[in-house]
Amino acid sequence: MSNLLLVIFDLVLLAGLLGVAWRCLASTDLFRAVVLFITFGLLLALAWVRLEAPDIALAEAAIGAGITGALLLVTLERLRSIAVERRRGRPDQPPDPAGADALLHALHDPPPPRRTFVPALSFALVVGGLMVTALWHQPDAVGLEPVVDEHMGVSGVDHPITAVLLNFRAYDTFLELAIVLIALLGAWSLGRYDRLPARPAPGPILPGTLRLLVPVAIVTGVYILWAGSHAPGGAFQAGAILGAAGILLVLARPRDLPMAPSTPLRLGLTAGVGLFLAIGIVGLFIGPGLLGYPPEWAYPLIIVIEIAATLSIALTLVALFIAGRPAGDDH
Amino acid sequence: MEWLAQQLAPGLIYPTAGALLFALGLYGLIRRHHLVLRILALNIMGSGVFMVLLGIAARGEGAPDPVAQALTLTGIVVAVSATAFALALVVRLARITGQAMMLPGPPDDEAPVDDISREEHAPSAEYEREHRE
Amino acid sequence: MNALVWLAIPLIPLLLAVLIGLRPHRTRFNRWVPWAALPGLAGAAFGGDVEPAALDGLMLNTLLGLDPLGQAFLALTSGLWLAAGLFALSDRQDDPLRHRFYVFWLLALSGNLGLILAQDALSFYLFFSLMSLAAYGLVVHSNTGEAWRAGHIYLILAVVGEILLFAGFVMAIHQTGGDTRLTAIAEARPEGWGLALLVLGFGIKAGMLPLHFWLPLAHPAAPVAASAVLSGAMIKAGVLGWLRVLPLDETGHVLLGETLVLLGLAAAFLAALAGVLQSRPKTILAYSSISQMGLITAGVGLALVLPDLRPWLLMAVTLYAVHHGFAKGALFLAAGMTAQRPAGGAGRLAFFLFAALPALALAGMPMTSGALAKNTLKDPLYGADLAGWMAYTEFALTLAAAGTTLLMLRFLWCWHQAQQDIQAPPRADSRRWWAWGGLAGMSLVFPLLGIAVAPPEQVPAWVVLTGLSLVWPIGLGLVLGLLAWRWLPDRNRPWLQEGDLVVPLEWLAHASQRLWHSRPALIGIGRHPARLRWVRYRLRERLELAERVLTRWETIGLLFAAAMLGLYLTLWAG
Amino acid sequence: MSDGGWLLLAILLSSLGPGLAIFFLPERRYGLRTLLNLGGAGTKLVLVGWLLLSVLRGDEYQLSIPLLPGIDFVLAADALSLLFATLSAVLWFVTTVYAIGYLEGSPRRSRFFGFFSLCVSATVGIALSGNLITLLIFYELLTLATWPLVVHRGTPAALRAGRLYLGYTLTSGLVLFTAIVWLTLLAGAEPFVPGGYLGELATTHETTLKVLFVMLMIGFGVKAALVPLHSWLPIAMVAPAPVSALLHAVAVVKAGAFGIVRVVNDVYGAEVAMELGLAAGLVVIAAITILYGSIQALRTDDLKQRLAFSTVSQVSYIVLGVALAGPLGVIGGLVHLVHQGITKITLFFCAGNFAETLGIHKISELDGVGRRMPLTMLAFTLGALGMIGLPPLAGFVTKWHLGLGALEAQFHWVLVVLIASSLLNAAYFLPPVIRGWLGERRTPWHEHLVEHSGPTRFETHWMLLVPTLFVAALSLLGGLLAGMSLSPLDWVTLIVERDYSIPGFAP
Amino acid sequence: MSEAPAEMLPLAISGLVALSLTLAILATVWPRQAHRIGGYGAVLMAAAVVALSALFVAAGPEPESAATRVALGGWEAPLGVMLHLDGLSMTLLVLTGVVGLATSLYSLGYVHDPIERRQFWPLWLWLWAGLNMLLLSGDAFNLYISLEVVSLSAVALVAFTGTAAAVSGAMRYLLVNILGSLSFLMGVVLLFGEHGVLDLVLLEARTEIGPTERMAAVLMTAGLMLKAALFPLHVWLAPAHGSAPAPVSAVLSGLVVTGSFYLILRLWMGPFAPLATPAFGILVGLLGVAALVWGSAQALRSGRLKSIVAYSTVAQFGYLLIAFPLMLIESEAWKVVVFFAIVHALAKASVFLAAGTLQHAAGHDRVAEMGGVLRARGRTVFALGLAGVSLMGLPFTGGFIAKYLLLEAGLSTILAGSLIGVLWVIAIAGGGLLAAGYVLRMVAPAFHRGARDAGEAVSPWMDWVPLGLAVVAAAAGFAGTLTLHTLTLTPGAP
Repeated sequence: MSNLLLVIFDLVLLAGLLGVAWRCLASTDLFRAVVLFITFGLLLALAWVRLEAPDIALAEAAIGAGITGALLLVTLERLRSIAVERRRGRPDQPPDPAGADALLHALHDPPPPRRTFVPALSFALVVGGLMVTALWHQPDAVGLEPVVDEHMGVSGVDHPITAVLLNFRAYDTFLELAIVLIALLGAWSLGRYDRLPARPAPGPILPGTLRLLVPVAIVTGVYILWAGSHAPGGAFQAGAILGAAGILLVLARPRDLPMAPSTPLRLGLTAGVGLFLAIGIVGLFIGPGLLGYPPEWAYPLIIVIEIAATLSIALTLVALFIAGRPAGDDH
Repeated sequence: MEWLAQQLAPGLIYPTAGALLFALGLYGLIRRHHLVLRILALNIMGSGVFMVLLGIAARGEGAPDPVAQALTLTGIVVAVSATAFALALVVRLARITGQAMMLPGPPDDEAPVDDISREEHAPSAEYEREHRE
Repeated sequence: MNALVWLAIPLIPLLLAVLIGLRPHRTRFNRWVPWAALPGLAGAAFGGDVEPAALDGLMLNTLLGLDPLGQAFLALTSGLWLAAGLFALSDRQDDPLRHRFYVFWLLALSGNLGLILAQDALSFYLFFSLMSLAAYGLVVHSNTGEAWRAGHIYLILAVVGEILLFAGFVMAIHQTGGDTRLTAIAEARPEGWGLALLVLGFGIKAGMLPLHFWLPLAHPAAPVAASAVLSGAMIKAGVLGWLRVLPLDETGHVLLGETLVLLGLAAAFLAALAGVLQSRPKTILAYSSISQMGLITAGVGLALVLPDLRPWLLMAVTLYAVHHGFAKGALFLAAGMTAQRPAGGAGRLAFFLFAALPALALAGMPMTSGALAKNTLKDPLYGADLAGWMAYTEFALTLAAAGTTLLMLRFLWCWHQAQQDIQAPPRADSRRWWAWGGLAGMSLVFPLLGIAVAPPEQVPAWVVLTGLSLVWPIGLGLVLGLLAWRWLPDRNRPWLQEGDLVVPLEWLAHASQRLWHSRPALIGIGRHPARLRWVRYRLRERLELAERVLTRWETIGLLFAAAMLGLYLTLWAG
Repeated sequence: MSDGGWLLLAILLSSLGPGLAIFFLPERRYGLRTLLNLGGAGTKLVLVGWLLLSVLRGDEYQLSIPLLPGIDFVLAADALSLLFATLSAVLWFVTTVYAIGYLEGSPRRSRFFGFFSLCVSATVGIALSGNLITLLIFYELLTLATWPLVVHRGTPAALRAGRLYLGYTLTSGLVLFTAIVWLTLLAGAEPFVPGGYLGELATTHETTLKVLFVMLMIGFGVKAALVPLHSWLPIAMVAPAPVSALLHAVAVVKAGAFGIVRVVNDVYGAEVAMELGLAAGLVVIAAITILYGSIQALRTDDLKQRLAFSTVSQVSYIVLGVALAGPLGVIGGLVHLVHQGITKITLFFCAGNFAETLGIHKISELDGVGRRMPLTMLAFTLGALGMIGLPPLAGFVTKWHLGLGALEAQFHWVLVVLIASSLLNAAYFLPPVIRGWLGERRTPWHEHLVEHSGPTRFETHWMLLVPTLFVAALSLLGGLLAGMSLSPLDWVTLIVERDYSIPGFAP
Repeated sequence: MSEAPAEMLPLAISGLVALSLTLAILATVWPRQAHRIGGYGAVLMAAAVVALSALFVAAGPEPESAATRVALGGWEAPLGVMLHLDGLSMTLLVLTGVVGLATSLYSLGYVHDPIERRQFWPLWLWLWAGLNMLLLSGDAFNLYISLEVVSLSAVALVAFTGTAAAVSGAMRYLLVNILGSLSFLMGVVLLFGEHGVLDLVLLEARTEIGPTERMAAVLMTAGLMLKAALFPLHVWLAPAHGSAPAPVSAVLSGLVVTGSFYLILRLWMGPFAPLATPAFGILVGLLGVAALVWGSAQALRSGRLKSIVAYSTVAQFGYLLIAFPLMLIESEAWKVVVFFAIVHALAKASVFLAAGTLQHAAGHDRVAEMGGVLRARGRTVFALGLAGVSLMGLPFTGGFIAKYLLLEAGLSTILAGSLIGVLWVIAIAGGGLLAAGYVLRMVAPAFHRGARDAGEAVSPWMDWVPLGLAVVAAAAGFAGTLTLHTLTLTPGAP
């Protein structure tokens, strides 16, 4: 019986997911699309819980819905300020042709032309259909779970996902950290940071919540980092939470960001990747291989790497939110 | 009913929904013009792929496959970094061309080509002044 | 050593030509020009006993040497070139381009001497073409419109002749299996196309009937000394070629013989008729050369038809050639001497005598070289049994003498007319007189010399320098001359254009050229640059548009999906 | 690097080395550039001479570098390759002297001489190549090296000519490339063997070999200027005189002819070519080209155009000779390879002299040139008479052997073609000679050379005159001393004797 | 001694990966010294690659002894990530080493502004590290991650100049890359769903013909075709490469696009080998011919030097597509395709670098107005010409040998009886002609008559590196046997 209830819950959840996604993509107003996308993220977290993947649900909520949502909102804000700036037009230049409705144009995407509707829909459905048929023909339960259990003893941690992430497939995680770093380098190469257009509303609400939320965020972040070794959690989720706290701080003081000194900032950013590689190279010589830990030293090394990773991820996410290289970096 | 319940096991519904999400994302990607919407479509396609992966992980009775879940976590982080970089690029494009739309057409032959190797950057102070105008 | 001797004869004039060519301003060498023929004369005199020289290195192993036949021709050629050379020296005294004349003169001389000595086909062909091309320089020397036209036609025929000769030699030597000696060619009896080409090649040079029309044009245009040599010596090269190459052995070649006899006789009569209708002295002499060469051709033809009389007839042909050479040379020089007509009686008598003597010799006056030549040619015919029309050849030969006499009368009259308008006689130029006198004298001296030098057993035939068959044609000629003189009203206008056959041919050539130029200009698919550029611009425009459509974002998306479906379909369909 | 390979490499490098060095030489280093040029040419001459003597003594020279598994880059020196190599070496030395004189004071000479040496290395490479692939490599390198020389002047006309030249040669290069790959697939990367190395293939792959032969002929035919593929040659005459002299009269055109000789003699073999009826086809094409070239030459008034068209027809003599496939015909063809080279380069040098000294480009402007420049006119006359095929000169020897070869191979109509072409040759070569000697000049000469580089001791700059006279003398001696040993004819007889292995064969 | 190199190999492979990552991280940490790290690092990296290749070739004639698989962290196949080195990846690693070294040296001269240097070098070293990892990785998901590293850094480098054309090109390139990666990932997920394994070698053992494999193959191939700009999906390449800085365009056209093609080849020789059907081969071949014609037509049309070269990449990749049907019939042909890709990468990189020098000197890269600079800069034009000759496939260059092998493969398919082979041969031969067309467009102005102005001063690196690389591209002609021998050391390949 409970199985039936679960099935109904699944169907409702998936229907809701698909509906939200469809509305999000079909909306002409960008703000509305972003809000719908954030709800889609949260529903997705629910789905991951349903699929018995709490870590992923946590990550999805923190990163998928939180960080991505924040990034999207700040981008819309920036697009609006660019449009306003252009609409005011510099005195010496002719008014921008988009002129009057520049504001509208910036955050409004007219419904697409009819002619691409039929081919796009038909192609998408056929591709989807082919994938569904492929999935339906697949045998069930063929995963690597037994292999992982077998090696858990040696991995140095109790939580299987953290073991896979930081020991068995350490190389993927390392590269993942590298990708985040590269994304930041790419964002920085585009240009100097620009003032965040949003100005904090005067009044006590924001400072008050800030004083409440930031310590709570830091405590939960550290807890999740620690719990990662034996329970759902880990570097990425902790990094995301601390990053969210950082973003809150940045939002509170948009005008004059402190002139972050370039070297310590860079060290912080590359701490995770650098340490990971250093330990990996040591593992190459005295351990079982590149990015491998000698069994007895596995646990402490993983913890050290997790801490460095959390620090780097948090800093990187905040920097990505600012999306401009600090002035200090240029001389 | 039992057969139906067995058929609608999570290991099968979620991958199917994931495939549909992938297709929906592809459709949205093809149709919509605004860059932010396209980035959203790509994210939705990504979520679709992760749903298929996690669906596969949850198949069978025992505990879900940790490797698949680890891969999904990695995928999510990669997706967010790609999205962040894409949004930064969109803002840069908007600042230069005034609109967040893709410029169709091959590099038009008359476009001014400023070659960075010739560029001598203004010292930071001047950049600041120019920026704050 | 003997190689050096044989080589020296053609090389000395060649070296002299090079010397004069390189130093045109210095006239020091001009004086040596006539004497370049002297080694040839010496060779003719003593060459009998020097055996032929084979030079392998030179030009695919050339072979130089002298046989009795060659000796006679060499004597004629060098003697005539010597005399004409002397005459030319003074004739060209004040000509600004004389060094150019001397260069061509010496080249032609070396070619002429060389081809007589050559015993193998290649060197023969070398000297033959050298002589023909150099003669062109002499023909166009006076640089008048008429000279260019004559030169043009001469060159075309000379080149055609050479190339036909080349082809003939190739086919003949192919038949001999690679042996390039002329004797080998003759022994291998060339036949079919090879033989025809050889006969034609030499025929053009010898003025054979259908291809003779370059002669009456070239002679009046060329300077006097040049036409003397051209008509006297160069034409003989054709005959020498025939004698060397044709299958003159025991079996002979009846068909070829008969055609040659027919052509010879036709040439003799028709040329005489055409000559009489002319008014310029040198043209008349040209036509008389054609008619005399016709007789020689007939002689060669008879040698082919009657193989057993071959030695005798060849002797006759050689004698006739030498006689005609000297006589015609003298007559041409006479045509050149009009300006030297002395005022006084004795001088005037000698002047007229030197002109009349060779004319009479040509006509076959007894006791002259003409008589000797004609008798030796006709004597063997009496006994020979010739079938069909050939039987009348002997009569035709004698009748030809009448034609020649008539021609000579016409020449003397026109020559006399040409002297009327010359007033004050300049001072006598000894060199020209010597040259002219020498040649004129030869027509008398030659028969005596011939008897003295000829081998004893043939002496009886020599004695007959007289005979009725010599006299009656001359009488007939005189009678006809008188009749013509009285009846025909004006004697100075030429009745027939010079170079008879050439006139229609030239008209034909010009007409075809006009036709070729006026053909509708091919609708050229030439490049219309403007249109080409416009098409390229449109293409560039359309390509850019296509690329712009392709780059639109939804196209990329659609193409991506389409590619996926295409791949799936082909994989699935298999 | 098997025995003696270093000598072959030295010959190749003797022009490649200086060439590359000259590229990087600044324009004003006149002395060094001339030294490099002449030094390179001199060493090549000496080395080729040494090779000539040792090959005469009979020892073998071979060099092979593996390019691909089973296919290697082979240089070999057999009698035929030496013939072409000697010709190239001698004429390169002469043309270098001529080019130095001709390009006195003109811009971009380093670039010119750089590519010039590259061309000659390619030509010698073609001569010395041991198998079809090496031949193809040098053949394509020749195309690349000659293009910059054709467009040296940089005028739009030169560039159009360059484009056309590349269009023709590259397309044919591709056809040739495909054919050679196909042939290597079938018969393997065999070295050249007199009498052909197809062996039993001729019986099994009848039609394929025919198709391959046609493709090979198209490939080589463009450079050998066979009729439908010849129209780049007259247009490429826009290049400076030394280029049209050495390259378009000798190196490039000969490369094509040499390729055809190699294919017919050393790949297919005469018997197989006859058997498959390919030789007959080639004879027809060669004959058509001979006549067409001569007729076209008759119609143009421009001197270099006329010489170009005459090259088109003269090269086909070589093809005709080889296609006759009899010993005499092949001798005629191969000896013409040398004679045409010498005679044609004389004519082009004279044309270059007239253009450079008096600015004469048209035949109608040639009146009375004999008096102003007697030596050059004498050389021109020797060249012209040689082309017509008059006895003392080299041209005669060729026509003589071709005639005999034609009869020997029962192609009687070929003799008619030879006659017709000789007539046409006379028709378009005699008028300029006659104008030169016998015409007289009404207006005074436009002293082009004297204007921009001062009066000259002889009739023109000595560096222009001496090579012309030297080459004219060669063409005269080539014919006059044809019987001597080590003359081109004698060497060719040696080649044919070895190829056709007819003991004691005497032409 | 023969087995010592085999032992050294795992250590050497891990060492190479570690070295490339260390360099990237060091450059990110000390941006001010980034260019020095980059310069010396490039030399170090090239030396390491050459040493590795020496070890690899010495390791043995038989493929099995040479090809090595390194378990990262000591965890064997199904669990951990395996690095896989065999003939195919070794040769491409050497190629990446050579082109990477040349581009680094060139960038020392090209990017001389202190601020830009700090941004450029870290991204470039990450890109290089990503390429090395892509070539070495033997795990499907790891391939996805490496592809992401390469794509992100490549996009950042394309957007480097900051002009409108560059940023919009980079945007389009980023979207294309993400779409391609997601499609690739979906394929990997499907395969994981079917077989539960991620390692390529294990996958190859398990795959059989079924809907999943077919859909996975389609998804992965389409994704990689998008990244490798193969014909219908090529449109992003010209704007991106045309407006990127010269060293970046050289690497993109040379290595990144070739890397994606390497992946397609690896998949279709490994896991998806049984799936290939003749119809599939013919479709891909036709796409190749269309690429050849379309790319060449666009190259002949476009007016800017860099976009000509970019379109020439699209055209030359047509050859690689044509090689697919050849591989189906003539199984040996895969070595020919790889050799062609190597030679093309060398030549294309050299042409782009030369184009960069000319653009720097002239201030613009409109071909019509570059006559003066082309005439003045003989050395660079010679490099452009020499590399162009290699693109055309004319002698004394690698291109010639590559075209020889391609033609040989094409002709042997005809001999084996496939009639469509004639179309492939004509396309291969004709391609050279079209290449001649657009190379001539670039080189011909140098021979026009007219003034010569050398334009801006150019650093010695920018003057000599293109020529050096062009000479290496030409010398590849003589390295034919060595390369093919190394390629044969690929176990499992026909």
